Amino acid sequence: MTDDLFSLLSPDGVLSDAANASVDLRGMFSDMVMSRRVDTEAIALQRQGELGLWPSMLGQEAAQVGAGRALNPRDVAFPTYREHGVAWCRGVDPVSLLGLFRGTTLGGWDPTANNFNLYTLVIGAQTLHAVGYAMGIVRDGDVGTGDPERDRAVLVFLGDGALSEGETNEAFVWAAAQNLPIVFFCQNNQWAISAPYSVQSRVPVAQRAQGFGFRGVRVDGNDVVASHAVTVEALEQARAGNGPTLIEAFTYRRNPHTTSDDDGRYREGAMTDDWTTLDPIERLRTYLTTIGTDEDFFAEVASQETELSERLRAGCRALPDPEPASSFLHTYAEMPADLERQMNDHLEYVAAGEADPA
Amino acid sequence: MTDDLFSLLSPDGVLSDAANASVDLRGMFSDMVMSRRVDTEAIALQRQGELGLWPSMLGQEAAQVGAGRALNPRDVAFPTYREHGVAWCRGVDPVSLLGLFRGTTLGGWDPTANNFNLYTLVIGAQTLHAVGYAMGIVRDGDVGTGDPERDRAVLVFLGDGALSEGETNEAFVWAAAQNLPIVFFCQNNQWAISAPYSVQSRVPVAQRAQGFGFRGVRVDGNDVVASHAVTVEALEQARAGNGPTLIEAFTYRRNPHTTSDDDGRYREGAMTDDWTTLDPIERLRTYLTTIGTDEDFFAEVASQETELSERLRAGCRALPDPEPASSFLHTYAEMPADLERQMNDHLEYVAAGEADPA
Amino acid sequence: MSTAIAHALNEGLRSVMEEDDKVLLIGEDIGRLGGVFRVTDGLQKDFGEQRVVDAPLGEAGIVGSAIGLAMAGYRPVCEIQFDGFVFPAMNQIITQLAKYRHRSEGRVSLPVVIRIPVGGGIGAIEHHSESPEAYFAHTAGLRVVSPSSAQEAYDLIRASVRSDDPVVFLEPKHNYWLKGEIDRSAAPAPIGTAKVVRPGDDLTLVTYGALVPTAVKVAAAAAEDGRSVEVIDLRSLSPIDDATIFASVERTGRLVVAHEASQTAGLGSEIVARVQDELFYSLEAPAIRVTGYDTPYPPSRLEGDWLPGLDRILDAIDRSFTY
Amino acid sequence: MSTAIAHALNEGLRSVMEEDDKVLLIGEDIGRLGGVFRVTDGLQKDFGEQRVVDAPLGEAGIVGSAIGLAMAGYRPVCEIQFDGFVFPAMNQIITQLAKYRHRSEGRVSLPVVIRIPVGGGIGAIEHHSESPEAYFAHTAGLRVVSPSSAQEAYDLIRASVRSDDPVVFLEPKHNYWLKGEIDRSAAPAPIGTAKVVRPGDDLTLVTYGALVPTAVKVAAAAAEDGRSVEVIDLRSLSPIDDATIFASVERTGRLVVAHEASQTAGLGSEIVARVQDELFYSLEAPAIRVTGYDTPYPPSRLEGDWLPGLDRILDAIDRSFTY
Ligand SMILES: Cc1ncc(C[n+]2csc(CCOP(=O)(O)OP(=O)(O)O)c2C)c(N)n1
Ligand SMILES: Cc1ncc(C[n+]2csc(CCOP(=O)(O)OP(=O)(O)O)c2C)c(N)n1
Ligand SMILES: [Mg+2]
Ligand SMILES: [Mg+2]
Repeated sequence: MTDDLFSLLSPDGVLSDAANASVDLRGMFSDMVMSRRVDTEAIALQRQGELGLWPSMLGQEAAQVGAGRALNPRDVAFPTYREHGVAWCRGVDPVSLLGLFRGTTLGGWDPTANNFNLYTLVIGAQTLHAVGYAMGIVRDGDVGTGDPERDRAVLVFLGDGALSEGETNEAFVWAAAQNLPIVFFCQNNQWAISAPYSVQSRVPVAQRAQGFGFRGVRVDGNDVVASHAVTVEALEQARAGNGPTLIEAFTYRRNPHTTSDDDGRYREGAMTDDWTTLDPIERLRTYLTTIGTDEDFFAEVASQETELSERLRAGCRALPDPEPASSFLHTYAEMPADLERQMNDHLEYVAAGEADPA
Repeated sequence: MTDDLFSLLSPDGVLSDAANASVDLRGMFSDMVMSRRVDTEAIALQRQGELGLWPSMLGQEAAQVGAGRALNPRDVAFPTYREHGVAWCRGVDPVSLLGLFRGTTLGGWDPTANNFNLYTLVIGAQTLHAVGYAMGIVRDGDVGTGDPERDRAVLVFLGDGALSEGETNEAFVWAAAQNLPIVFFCQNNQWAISAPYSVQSRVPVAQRAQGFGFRGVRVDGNDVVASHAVTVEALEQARAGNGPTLIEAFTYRRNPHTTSDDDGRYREGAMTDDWTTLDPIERLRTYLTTIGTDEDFFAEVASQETELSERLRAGCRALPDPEPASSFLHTYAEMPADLERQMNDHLEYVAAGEADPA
Repeated sequence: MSTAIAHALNEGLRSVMEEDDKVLLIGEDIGRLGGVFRVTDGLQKDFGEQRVVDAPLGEAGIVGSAIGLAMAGYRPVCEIQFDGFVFPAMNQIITQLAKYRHRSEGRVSLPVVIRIPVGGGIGAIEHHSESPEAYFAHTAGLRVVSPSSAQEAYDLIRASVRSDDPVVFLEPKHNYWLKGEIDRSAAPAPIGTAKVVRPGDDLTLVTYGALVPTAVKVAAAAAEDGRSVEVIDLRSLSPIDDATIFASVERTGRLVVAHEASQTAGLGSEIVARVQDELFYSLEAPAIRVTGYDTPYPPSRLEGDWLPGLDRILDAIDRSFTY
Repeated sequence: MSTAIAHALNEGLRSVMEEDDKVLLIGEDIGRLGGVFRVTDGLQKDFGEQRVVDAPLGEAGIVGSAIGLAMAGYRPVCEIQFDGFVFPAMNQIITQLAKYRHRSEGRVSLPVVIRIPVGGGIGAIEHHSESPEAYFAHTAGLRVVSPSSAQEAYDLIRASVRSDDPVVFLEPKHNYWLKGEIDRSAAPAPIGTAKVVRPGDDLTLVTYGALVPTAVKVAAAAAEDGRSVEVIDLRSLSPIDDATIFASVERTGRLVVAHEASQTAGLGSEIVARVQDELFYSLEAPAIRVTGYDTPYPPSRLEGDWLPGLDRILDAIDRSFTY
């Protein structure tokens, strides 16, 4: 299943001449390292009981950073729950990613501040929101104008498992029929919890697009340069009014599904080991070293990592508990009378300190 | 969109040498005529107020009879609400098709008696039932044994509009991933009520299958011989364990969506007229005449038609009203106490003759 | 000039579309056909295909894309063709639309309206006569409203489109052609309130949608027996306007609630439960529900008997007075 | 040897699979992983991939294919991974599974079980703590059951698989590891009945699922105040076993119903509505509901306060006695 993958940076760190010379490889390296650090710290915080759960992105940094860096500021991203690397590229404060998994919030950031939507936990649901947003872009007239300050597109993330949900396929129908400015970026990490991709399909993810009449592209998801290049291209097509693309970034989920998962029950360590040797960060490090990148650069990244770690640990513990009233306040734009009564009852309980269930 | 249609009987009634010589063309002709007569009578009954509604199949006789006659008795068919021609081929009493549209029943026949399931009104829902049934066939071991008395398959019908429902696409996922003995037979009659196919997709129906990794076939749906041939072939593949096929029978809904619909609001008569000249029955009549078929045959069919008409008219009026208790009796296998109380209340009302709402 | 409910909705939609070009409509067959009930008749012609969108045949897609459009600053009004076809959209409605404001801690409003023709009594086939309101009313974060007259239809659709909350808008299809005068200048009641349709002193009859005209007839019939029945049109099925109901029952001491939906876990039970709790000492009789039975909707030949109507409601009133 | 609820379910499933080779399981991650709660642990190993099917990631597909399998003579048991993920299957459940017997005039039975871990209090992320029972209870044609102990779990899952009706089987995930003795030889109670878990004379406390152990604690605490509380475990959430509830409230004159689901159009309202109608003269106080609030389920840091617990139920009991 890997023959036809588009790649630019080979597993042993050789960069193809076809790669765009102007690409910021150091920036990509730094983003991958930093987002991996977010991931590692979050796992540690979970082990320490500071988070209830964490879905690790280990091994998927290239796909995410490649895609994330392809976005223009005006483009809008719709993540699943695993796009910590994309969040990083969008400039979302990584501390705010932790609240959802700490139980202090169900969201955690302002989706309009960085054009990075909230994490969606219901598999596939966000693909339709992305479609709707793309319909909005069309209606705003911000597609195919040729004006780079104006044209926009939507980049929506999904997993290989999500390809089986009806809603995802409806998103394909709408995107294709209306030729929307949208790119579907599927990280085929080969697992949906314990289900290998063969449970979902016998043909590559990207092939799905053909059936709906739009472009499908397969890329080596552990190759940040290639992941970036195909996403740049697909987003350009989308902004230009040339319709959707489905990108399959072929990669591997090296950690269990989440910190609650026990992947020893359903897969052999050997395959995970194989993919460890295909590490996306090491690949780029090799290349950067080969071309003689200054040790100072790596040292600088390392020191930023340390700083980030500290900020995450402190930030996590400092995340404020939500106000007892908050669910009541945010259910409706204006609080209905009966709900206000319920809230007041509730606040009395909380004030009396006797609300904890047995 | 019609270039690549498989055809055997041309619009002007010429039969290709490639047609299977043993095919029962007279039987096909008769089935098409008779099922059209069911349709015509039902429309008349609706006009007379005997039916609330009728979804006409006019123009789709070849697709339906071609597919219907391809079934072995042990195969199972899952229709939409328009497969009157398939019902005919399966031997379902056409009078029983009327109850649903008369309001005397929501079903009307025993789905196990003829391996012809109940009509499904929720677009796409039956595709998953068909998938499940095919999974049952696999578990029964009745696929790929090579024993023609044993191997079975499922034939599920759907419209072009149904291609946009999530559930239909989930059915494709399951059928493909599990290589099920199922054939999806889509009558692309080019309309979903008022929506032309372009609202759903820019590429042919059959292409959808490719995206999921199984066979897609396009056939001239007004050519009964070709429709039959591709369905026979697809069912054989399915029974042999070679997995699913999506057949697109390209045809045209010549009547409004149902008797309640006013198609003058959304389409020009001209296109309907064009398709009238492509009439599937006339095509086969021309061929049968060309090869010198006895006038007696046509006379015999005509007299069966008359008989059928009478039977339908009388049968429709004789359809018994359901018992007032029936909904209560059929909600659960065993009636819960509270429902029994509700039923008794209800029956008292009905007996008192005062239940009609204002 | 008197206007039918279907036309009042059409007019109401047209007026908000004129006032706010972010309002757009999405649904199956709503464009050239004007919807199977013609509620959107002529709107695509006048506002174009970008604002009146003939959707692919997928309800999840309709509601899901409306959510995305709302995120992009639009105010989409979805049409679900019939009550029985809303269920493919349930995931988007319950897990996304209803919860997004809460999830985003109030940062994101989703002003989406979902119009659904509901209710029975029109001699239709399966899935075309159902009353799914309880599913929505049980879902916090949604507003659920239903008009009962042309005036309410005009006012409520306008108010719903303007609401920053998602609104499930249930249209009593049995009464689409019921006519009434519309005052287009009056300030509409804020969404969320019930309305006393006919005042009375002896018993409170609460209902909504297509049963409101029936309830008024019931009250007239009861008046002949010397019983003064106050009829309340809920209008807002969720949240429920307790204050109006409580004030009435406190005076009358008796309550009957009627709806077409099945009884179990329906809105009638909710209202009864609230009233008996709040007004335990005021109630002179048990609060009585007159509802559809706990069966699937029957074949149309049986619907006349299955649906709660004049006689069953009158009998419930009689029963109330036996206490 | 005492058994946890999760293991009792596993045992119960194993036993029916051994007894009837038409029983099969379908769900996400139920095979090699044994389900995220390990309820199906070891079953794929022992019964093979044809009988324990790791499903593609689509809930409509899970329920829809189960319907087809049932038509083909199988008895499929579906697993929905979490409460919040059942909604993509709603169309198949409501328009097909619940209605097929009715549609076919009793000719077709669909013996499908849909297992769903439900309820909160486990510190989970969104969609993993909900209580969707009212959606199912409002849907005629479904049976809805929920066990509260290992014995009930073992008995009910077996009875549900044997039922010729579709059963929505709600597993109280908070108590999966609650242990109890199981008698495997006793004839299980027929599906559809409630159970008096602790007898009492002064007030009837009705609940189900994860709140049953809480209710027993409540009764113990109330006993210290000299109040004798009868605890009823509904077990069958639909149909409701009125007889058991009525008999109790007729004696006690007081009723409190508790559940985690939101109040509006929840099961509590239904039970209250029934009781006040049947036992108007017996009730000495309003029937009181103690439920989740009418908001979406909150972030887990707030769930302890949001969920109805010991104190809120005790307070409701106190309130009942103020009448
Ligand atoms: C509708 C729905 N069903 C089930 C789940 C439970 N679930 C959470 S993640 C997951 C697997 C997702 O796999 P994939 O789409 O490949 O994404 P990945 O986790 O690999 O990034 C499942 C089944 C869910 N979140 N939503
Ligand atoms: C889930 C659902 N949504 C909407 C409808 C209303 N509806 C009935 S038929 C129809 C069009 C179906 O078109 P197609 O699948 O092409 O079948 P055809 O009627 O052309 O045979 C629609 C939208 C429905 N029955 N089910
Ligand atoms: Mg995956
Ligand atoms: Mg069609």
